[in-house]
Amino acid sequence: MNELIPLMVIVPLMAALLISAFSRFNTVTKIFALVVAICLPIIPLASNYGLHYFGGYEPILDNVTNAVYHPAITYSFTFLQQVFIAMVGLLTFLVVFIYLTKYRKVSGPYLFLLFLGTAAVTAMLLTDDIFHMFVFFEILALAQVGIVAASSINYSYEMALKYMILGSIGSPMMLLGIGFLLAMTGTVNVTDIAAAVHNGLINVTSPVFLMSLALIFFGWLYASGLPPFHTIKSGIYSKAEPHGAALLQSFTVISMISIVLIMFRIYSTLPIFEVLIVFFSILAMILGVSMALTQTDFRRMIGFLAVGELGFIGLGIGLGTQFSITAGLFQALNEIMITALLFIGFGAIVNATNEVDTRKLGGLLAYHPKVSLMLLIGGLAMAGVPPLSGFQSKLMLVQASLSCGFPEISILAIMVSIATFVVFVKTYYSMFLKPKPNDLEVENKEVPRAMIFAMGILLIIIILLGIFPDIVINGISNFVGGIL
Amino acid sequence: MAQTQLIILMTSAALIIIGFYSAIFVDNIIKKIIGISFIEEGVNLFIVAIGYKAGGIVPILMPDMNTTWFASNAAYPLPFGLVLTSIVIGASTLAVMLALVMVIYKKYGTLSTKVMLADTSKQEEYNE
Amino acid sequence: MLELVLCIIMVLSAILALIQKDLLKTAILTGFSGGAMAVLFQVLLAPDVALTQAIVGAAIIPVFIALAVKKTQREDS
Amino acid sequence: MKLYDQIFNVVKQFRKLFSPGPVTNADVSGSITAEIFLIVSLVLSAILLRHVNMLLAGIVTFILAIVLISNIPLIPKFKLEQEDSLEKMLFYAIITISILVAFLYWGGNLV
Repeated sequence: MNELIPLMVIVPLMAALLISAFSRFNTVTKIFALVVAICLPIIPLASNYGLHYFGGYEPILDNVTNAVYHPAITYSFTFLQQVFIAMVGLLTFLVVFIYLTKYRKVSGPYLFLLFLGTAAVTAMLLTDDIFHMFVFFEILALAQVGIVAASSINYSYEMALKYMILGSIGSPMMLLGIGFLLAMTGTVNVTDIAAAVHNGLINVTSPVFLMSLALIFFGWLYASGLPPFHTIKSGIYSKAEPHGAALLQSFTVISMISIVLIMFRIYSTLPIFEVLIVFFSILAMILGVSMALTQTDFRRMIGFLAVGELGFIGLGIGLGTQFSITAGLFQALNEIMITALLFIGFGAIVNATNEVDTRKLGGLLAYHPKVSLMLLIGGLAMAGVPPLSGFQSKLMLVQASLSCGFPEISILAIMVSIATFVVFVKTYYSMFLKPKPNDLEVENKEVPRAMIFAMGILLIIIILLGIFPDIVINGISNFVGGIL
Repeated sequence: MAQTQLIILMTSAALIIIGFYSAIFVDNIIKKIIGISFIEEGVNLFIVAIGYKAGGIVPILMPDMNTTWFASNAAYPLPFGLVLTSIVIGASTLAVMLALVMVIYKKYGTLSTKVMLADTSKQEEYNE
Repeated sequence: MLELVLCIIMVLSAILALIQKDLLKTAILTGFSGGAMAVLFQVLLAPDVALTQAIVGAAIIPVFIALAVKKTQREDS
Repeated sequence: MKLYDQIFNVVKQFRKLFSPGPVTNADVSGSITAEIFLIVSLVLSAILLRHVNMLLAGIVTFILAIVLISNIPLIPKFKLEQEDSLEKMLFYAIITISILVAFLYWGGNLV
């Protein structure tokens, strides 16, 4: 059933176009969006592993040099892609479900943006072609800007414009790096470029190759929101609607790992590559968490926490052994779910009180006990408390850095976990446990059922992965063994 | 004429540097956006210059051409295909940015970046 | 020789566009830069890219900028 | 008593960090935690230099610790540099790309 592989991109893309074209028919749009959203997690689970060549152009074997060339855009679908695409599909389903039940009159353009973003990240994960990835990276940036600008929060347009202006510096730099690689190897297929690098066809110590690393690395920093882009990344999380922010962070995490895996396949022979990744990851952890500690707006605080947690993923990949990369990718999977849970849960609080300042909140435990319990478990999972899934991946990361001979990084990772927990507990205290201020009005006593449902599903997956991590780890470990 | 390629590369470097300069030092938001779009143009020019072949021909295979001669003389067409996509992406990004500027201008009545896109995190929290 | 002239036109019009006080002139000078780039693509053996760039760079982008200037303000103060 | 006064002033300066309104003790304790976390983690990551050179790591860690502790309200300065205005974001982005390119072009083979 390899025909299903391109469908993973085509279905959300076509759905996006159809929804925006026929958004006048409200009920039809709602039903259609829901059906497509249900299909999204099912397609990757039903599909077989394999490769798909667009246009049917099979690889060509050059008899003289015994090298294989890929003339077509290739999609490769393995266990890693399956689990991540299923996860982002599930998240898209939950977000679309929350959106559809929240508003009676749905807006076609907003659903268009959600599906467009999902299609873009799916293509970025699947593709084996570096320029194809760049094109979908730009589409993803446009979709993210649209999701931010569509929210009704103050100053969201300004934040969207800032993100876009920074993006129009970051992505041409990445294109320039791709241009350098193209000039050196004459191809944009990652497998071919990696083969050329590893067979010694191009000089890996030449300044051009190093420059291409620097430029693509800068594009990766922009895509993943590591410093110096951590302020804008947390800003756009805080300016989107909460369910939109839950999807935005999953887009960030997936674009981060898809670009870094491509970079890893090309540049893993250079020692400086791993040094750079570790340096920026440590910087992201320190700056992200220390900024999160001083925030009073809790959406902004979760945004900074999400950026800080990204450092763990980078750390795992930067250490460069099979175990550590597995840990980093598993952490990425966990972070998608946990941060989405936190964004949706705090979104429920915004929905109930219309207030985002922690200093003016308090005593909500009496009003929303279910939400507070789920949020507490989510926060514990983010900080890495057993038996939740965040614990498993962080434990693996600490073990990996110890076995690589970097005990400092282990201590730093544990400290960042503790600081994350402090941030969470501080916010949890001031929102739920502190006595209720007199001027706080709790308007909607009921939290929407869809939000509870979404949080429940995410929570079940978090606990399941925490107890049985081997379901995912073995497959990811095999994948990592393949690219090393 | 390897000189042609050198001139083109220098031009693209100049355009990228103009873009960086305008990103930091130009205050008017529309000019800043135009300046940043010069970065994109410079990169496009660079990628086209990769495919250029001095003394070559346009990479279109006519029926009366010898294939071997064509392969050794035509320019490399893959970068040209990439630039086509990139130009369209750049134009659409520019259009979205200008649209956002128009919306924000209604609120502030000025085009200065220092006023329009200043730090907003302190005002918004307590006054909602 | 042609490419040298075109490159000089491009860089000069880019610099001039950024120092104009009148934003409409900026739009027109951006169009100059885009048009020169289209001819340059033709010189660089890429006629298909040149056609796209001629439409996008010399016509569409200046019109977008001019529209944005019309909706906002013309003077750069 | 000098160090005590300095730390007391730090707590007073935290007030400027927050937007107008009351400053609760949770916020202040969060800021103090951030302050300590920042110093400890920066010093700890400076120790990572020992994989390059042991002596260099010792000197850098020592100097960094002295500089950080003697400048203590660090968080207001850090927060000022990481605010939301476009100018600062663009400035840091362009500084980062310049340093990355220059470092990798001339020193990429040294590591």
